[in-house]
Amino acid sequence: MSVIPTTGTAAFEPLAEIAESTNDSRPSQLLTKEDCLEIFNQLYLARYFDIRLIKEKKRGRLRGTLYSSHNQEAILVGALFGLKATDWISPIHRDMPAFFLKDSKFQWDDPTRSGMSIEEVCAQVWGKVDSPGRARDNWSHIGSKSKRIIHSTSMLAGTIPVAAGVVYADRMNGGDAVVLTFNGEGSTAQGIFHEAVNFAAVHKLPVVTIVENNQWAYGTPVHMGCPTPDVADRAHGYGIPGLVADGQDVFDVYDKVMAAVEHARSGKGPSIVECKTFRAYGHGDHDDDRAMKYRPSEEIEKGRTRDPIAICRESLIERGFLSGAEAEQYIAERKSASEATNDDFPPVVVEYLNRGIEFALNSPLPNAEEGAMWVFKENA
Amino acid sequence: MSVIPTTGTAAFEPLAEIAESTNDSRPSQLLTKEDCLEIFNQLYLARYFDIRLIKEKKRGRLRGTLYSSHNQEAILVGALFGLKATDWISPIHRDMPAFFLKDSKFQWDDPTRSGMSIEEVCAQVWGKVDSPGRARDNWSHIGSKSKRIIHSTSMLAGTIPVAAGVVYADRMNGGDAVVLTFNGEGSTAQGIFHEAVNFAAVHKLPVVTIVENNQWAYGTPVHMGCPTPDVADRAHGYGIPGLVADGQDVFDVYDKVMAAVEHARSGKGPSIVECKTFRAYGHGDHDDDRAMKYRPSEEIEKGRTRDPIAICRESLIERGFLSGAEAEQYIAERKSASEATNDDFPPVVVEYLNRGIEFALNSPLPNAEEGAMWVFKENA
Amino acid sequence: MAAIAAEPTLVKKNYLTALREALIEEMRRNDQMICQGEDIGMLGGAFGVTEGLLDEFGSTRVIDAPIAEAAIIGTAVGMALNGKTVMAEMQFIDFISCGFDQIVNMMATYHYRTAGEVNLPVVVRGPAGGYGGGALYHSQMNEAWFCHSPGLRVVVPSTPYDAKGLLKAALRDGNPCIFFEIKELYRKNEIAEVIPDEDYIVPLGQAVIRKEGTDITFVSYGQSVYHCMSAAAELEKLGVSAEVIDIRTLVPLDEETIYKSLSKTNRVVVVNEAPMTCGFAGEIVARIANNAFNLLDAPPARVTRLDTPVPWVKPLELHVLPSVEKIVRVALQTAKY
Amino acid sequence: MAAIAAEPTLVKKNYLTALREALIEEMRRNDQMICQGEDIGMLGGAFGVTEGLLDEFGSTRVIDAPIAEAAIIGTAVGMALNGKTVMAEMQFIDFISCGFDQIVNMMATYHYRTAGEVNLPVVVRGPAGGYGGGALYHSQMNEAWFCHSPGLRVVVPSTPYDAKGLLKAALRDGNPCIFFEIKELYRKNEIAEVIPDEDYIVPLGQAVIRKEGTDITFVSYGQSVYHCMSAAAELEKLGVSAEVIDIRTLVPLDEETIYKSLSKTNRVVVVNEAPMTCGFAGEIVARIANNAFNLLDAPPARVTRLDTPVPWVKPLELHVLPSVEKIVRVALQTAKY
Ligand SMILES: Cc1ncc(C[n+]2csc(CCOP(=O)(O)OP(=O)(O)O)c2C)c(N)n1
Ligand SMILES: Cc1ncc(C[n+]2csc(CCOP(=O)(O)OP(=O)(O)O)c2C)c(N)n1
Ligand SMILES: [Mg+2]
Ligand SMILES: [Mg+2]
Repeated sequence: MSVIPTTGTAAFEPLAEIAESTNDSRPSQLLTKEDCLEIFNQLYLARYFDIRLIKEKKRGRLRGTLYSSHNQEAILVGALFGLKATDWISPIHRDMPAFFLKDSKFQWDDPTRSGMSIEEVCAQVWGKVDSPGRARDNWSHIGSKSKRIIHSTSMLAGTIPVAAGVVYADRMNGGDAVVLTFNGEGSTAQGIFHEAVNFAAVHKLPVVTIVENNQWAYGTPVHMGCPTPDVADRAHGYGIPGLVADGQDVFDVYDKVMAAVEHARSGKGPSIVECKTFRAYGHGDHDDDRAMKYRPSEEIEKGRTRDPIAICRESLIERGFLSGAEAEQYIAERKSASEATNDDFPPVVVEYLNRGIEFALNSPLPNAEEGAMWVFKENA
Repeated sequence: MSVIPTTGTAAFEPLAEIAESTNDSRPSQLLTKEDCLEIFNQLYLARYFDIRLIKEKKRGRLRGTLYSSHNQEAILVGALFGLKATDWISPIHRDMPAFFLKDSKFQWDDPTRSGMSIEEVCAQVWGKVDSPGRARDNWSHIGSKSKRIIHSTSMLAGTIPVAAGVVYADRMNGGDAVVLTFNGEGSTAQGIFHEAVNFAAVHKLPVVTIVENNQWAYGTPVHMGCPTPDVADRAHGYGIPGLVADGQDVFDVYDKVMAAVEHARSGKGPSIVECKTFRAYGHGDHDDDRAMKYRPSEEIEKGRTRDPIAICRESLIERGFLSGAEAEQYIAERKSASEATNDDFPPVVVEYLNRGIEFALNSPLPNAEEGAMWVFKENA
Repeated sequence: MAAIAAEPTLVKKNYLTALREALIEEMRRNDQMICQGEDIGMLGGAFGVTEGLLDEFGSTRVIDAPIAEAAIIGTAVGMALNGKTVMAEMQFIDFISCGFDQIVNMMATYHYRTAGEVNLPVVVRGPAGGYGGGALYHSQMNEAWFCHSPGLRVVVPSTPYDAKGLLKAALRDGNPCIFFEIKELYRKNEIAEVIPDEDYIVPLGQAVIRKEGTDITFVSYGQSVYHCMSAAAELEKLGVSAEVIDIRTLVPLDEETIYKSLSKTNRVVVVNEAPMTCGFAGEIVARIANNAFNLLDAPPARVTRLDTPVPWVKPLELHVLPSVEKIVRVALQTAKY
Repeated sequence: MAAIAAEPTLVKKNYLTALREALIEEMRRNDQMICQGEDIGMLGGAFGVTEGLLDEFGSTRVIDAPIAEAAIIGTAVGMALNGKTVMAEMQFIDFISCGFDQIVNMMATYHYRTAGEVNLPVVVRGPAGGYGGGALYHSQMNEAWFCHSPGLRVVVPSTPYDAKGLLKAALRDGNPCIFFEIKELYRKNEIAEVIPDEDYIVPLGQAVIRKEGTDITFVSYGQSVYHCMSAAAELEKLGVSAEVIDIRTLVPLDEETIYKSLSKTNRVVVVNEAPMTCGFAGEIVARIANNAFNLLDAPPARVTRLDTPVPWVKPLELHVLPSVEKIVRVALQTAKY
């Protein structure tokens, strides 16, 4: 595993203090076996959620576009695992599992846990009234003020200023909340990215911008949208740390994000954590066939070779947290949605999601009249 | 004089090749005596234009806000002096002299020269029909397609993408034009700055962004808008050179801008040249009294001590281009608009501007009906 | 010495002072309120509306923002999402175009998208309007863009009393609001007036009749109200009695007051400064035509800016903007129809 | 073998193909033309409108742009300022809000500001409209913002023939244009039609009558034209003869065709998908009320989206958007008035 932190242009100054931690004091090395197995299960859960949705979509049971998070699960799991319940996040289109992963640690079955329930998330995906936003906006635009998940619009990078405002307010209240805002690498070309990160840097706000660099923005490769070797280099323009994590390695993501979160929480300001990864399918499920045109299949196959579940499994074996037999029990990695079956996943994962889907299927559609409601807050 | 180039974070890589030039091969060292005296006169002209406008405004002969370029003349003169007539510029509110300085070298009196005439510029300032835009938009929003001066809107940094598009088209035609786009340091916080510089960097377009860092954006000091030590550090986010020039030293500006222009013209892409300077008065003439509130007068006095005319004079004496007697002939520096008289300026400068003003005074106002014209190009 | 009962101060206050007082009083009343904008702190704002705020409330609650309108609005949304009330100043309302997406897509829709979980008390305010020689980018009245974006309150006060009362109402309303201040009125002595010392609000959605009349109704807001008043005075001399309605808030709109007036006059001229096409004057005409057709004895007319930008030099500017003369001319046509 | 005279191909083409052909033909005809937008090159565009362009014209003229709408528009302005004709694609027209300032303040006004020295042949086009379950940010019809910004052509074709002819006309017009493509029509087989092989344009500013009628006039554009046609068919059964006008271009607007129809029917319902307040339906109603008052025997009605965003799930979406049923209902009221 690489030393913390690595960046493309290694000489950048503000990184130095974060880089102080040595290999052994890496945050991930301090995780217990229980933590590590939980992380392993969360990877399974994220993967299972995605392939299950792909299946449901193919069966025609879902509307809207599915932006698969397949192969990018380590970013979500690794980034969210160390957060406090008082922290905020702003996931976007490719981050559906983030909604139920935040604050779900060891509490999958505890209805009083602070996170968003799988039932709520599934109700949203199925477009049902029991979704937190009563299914008024689509899939990935779900969110929850009480659960501290910011609702995105479709306009890429548009949640970053909102995230900055949220923690500005929190700091004013004496809080120590950090916000993680998730974005694709392509979205960092937006003007609002600049305005918001600049604002956060001027005010030293605890905003950690996670860049999921999956090499493609729809049909446009990263170098056509970003002129620097690493997307994290954008940080240099704001004098803030720009870290690069191996987005396939959940523990490397965890380490880099925790370093950035610590930096943020201690009042040192924002940072950017680029997680290098690779988009497993087309941009959305509508793009799976066309994607072959701009992305040759060899490239896709190569991109998928480093499966985050496999890499995590190796780490756990190395650390003695998984025996040979345990390790071989469920093998979901490298299987596409059409190949994988429920048997490839731990039952707790399958059951968890089944519960969510069942709830969603039983939840009604909202009434037509709701379309005209809540344009304004009514004042009595 | 400082070595080319200096930047705040000296270690940034792409600067290296520009930094190769030694002290003696600096572009400014290759300027002839004639060139240098022209530059000296241009500084006088820019200064005279400004103080004359202040006087006219005080007398109530002008409408609109005057954003003084006093103390920032070396940036305009130094940046424009080495351009070709085929190059483009986009000046903004504080850059009025740029309009007549572009392409004016040795040709102040030649009506066939390629630049914009002083008559046209004065007609614009006085809001008369002989201005290129027939005085439909205010003072600084003048421009000319044929003279290759981009018309700004008020929306700060908004001309940078336009500038990028102009040279994209030029390159497509096989041209080698470079564009200089002028901006205050405060304006670099705008989202459009990011989108445009990013676009230019991705396409390696010959866009040189001049940042006139006069320490203040209206009533806001630079550190409240920009989180890095130098504004030029923003370049690091795009992997492009970020140079810092002494904005009070016309030859240092010339050197840095010429290095950036050469870089651009040879196909290596965009860069940012920050020129450190100091705003001599309030933000606009309406702000002269209020400015004392946020900017103590000692700070202003200190800021003004390094007058670009005086610094240029010293250089010329040093290089033997001015004898003691010549050097003492006109002393405009360190005099405010109310102190300076025509005698402080070379007669050629005074006459030149007088001609422009006389023309403007004799030019009529546009007819009221013109207000409704040219909303659309009419197609026969 | 005998105690003297406190007399209300009878000092007349201008439009700008009224706005400033509203902000100060709301900041005192609500310690969860934040003000942010370019140069609003140390400078006190380009026009001085926020003068004194930084000193009294400190730099956490009074933020001198970078020149980044989209971030100013987007961060205001985040602050409001996390419990704050935010006033976000645009140095000129023209620059709101730079933060447009955050307003219409992020802010305006937040309550709707969350089925009411989130509501955003954010007032985006700034100086607006023409007649000052401000040219294309310091003269706009672009309220129609926001009236066309569901979820936003849109307010345009024309008097000091209303300016203060409406700004307070907007800050307490709990919905995002675009608040247009008429910069030509900021320091206009003629309209200075005594305003109450006690806390008061002017509720959103209530028009006011500025002048009663029987022959024709003028409907307008902002600067145009004064043009209508002058036109009404001219018309009076010509024997035409005009009623002048100041709608004050565009969203929500008090249609009742308009229809009530129309049921008396049966003729209407709507006046505003924005370009004609898809402007709010057209919206009022359309609503009248839709909902009060049988009250009309003449075509419902409008006097607006021509469909042009606002040019710089005076003769051009006056040519494209509504004038008292134009209003009188159209009113006479309408009255004689 | 005897030579056979070339027969015109009689293959029906859909709306998307028509647009693609227009772009390819204009790119061939004008080597100074550039296309740019997100994913328009290697991918061929999110919907495939630009399929094949990169291969034929190369990456200098077909630019895969970064995700930066303001830069896409601003650089297009610069290219046009320097002699090019530019097509700038918004991946969805909803995202135009992110480049709003560059459109309304930089591009729309350039000709005006320079007293005609500069004109900008830039067509900003993108998929628009609701009824597809696209939710708030993939369903917008925000044409009114641009109709309210003087200096922009605004075009909304509803058929393959018009799509091709209007896009060509817009690219040759020399003025900046916002071109709304109806994504629900892109691949709709029912509206595919044979279009000429020869070069043709549909001039801007000419409405067309889609169906003649005598009792009531429908005025609309885009998807609403089809809703009006269906409503007209329903009404026919009920003995009401409706004329359906498709205005095709909003700016400039062909008012004559509307008034001519009205002089026959004396009743009008205007239909579009945008929010009601300050939408273009209201503008048409206002112009009719202003200019053709004496032709009206009933209130000029409008059927529009409610003043809400476009919600996601079907029952909600249909509730807020115009439907054939609503149009029939309002038409009957108007007819019976
Ligand atoms: C402002 C804006 N422009 C364009 C789009 C259309 N769009 C949706 S996703 C996408 C690609 C995003 O790429 P990236 O940021 O790398 O995220 P990824 O999908 O790869 O996770 C685009 C162009 C959008 N949603 N918002
Ligand atoms: C988009 C936008 N926001 C705000 C303004 C108002 N404004 C005009 S000049 C100015 C300060 C500019 O500061 P800087 O860029 O440093 O240039 P300087 O005036 O110091 O030369 C501001 C805020 C504007 N013109 N455009
Ligand atoms: Mg990506
Ligand atoms: Mg400055």
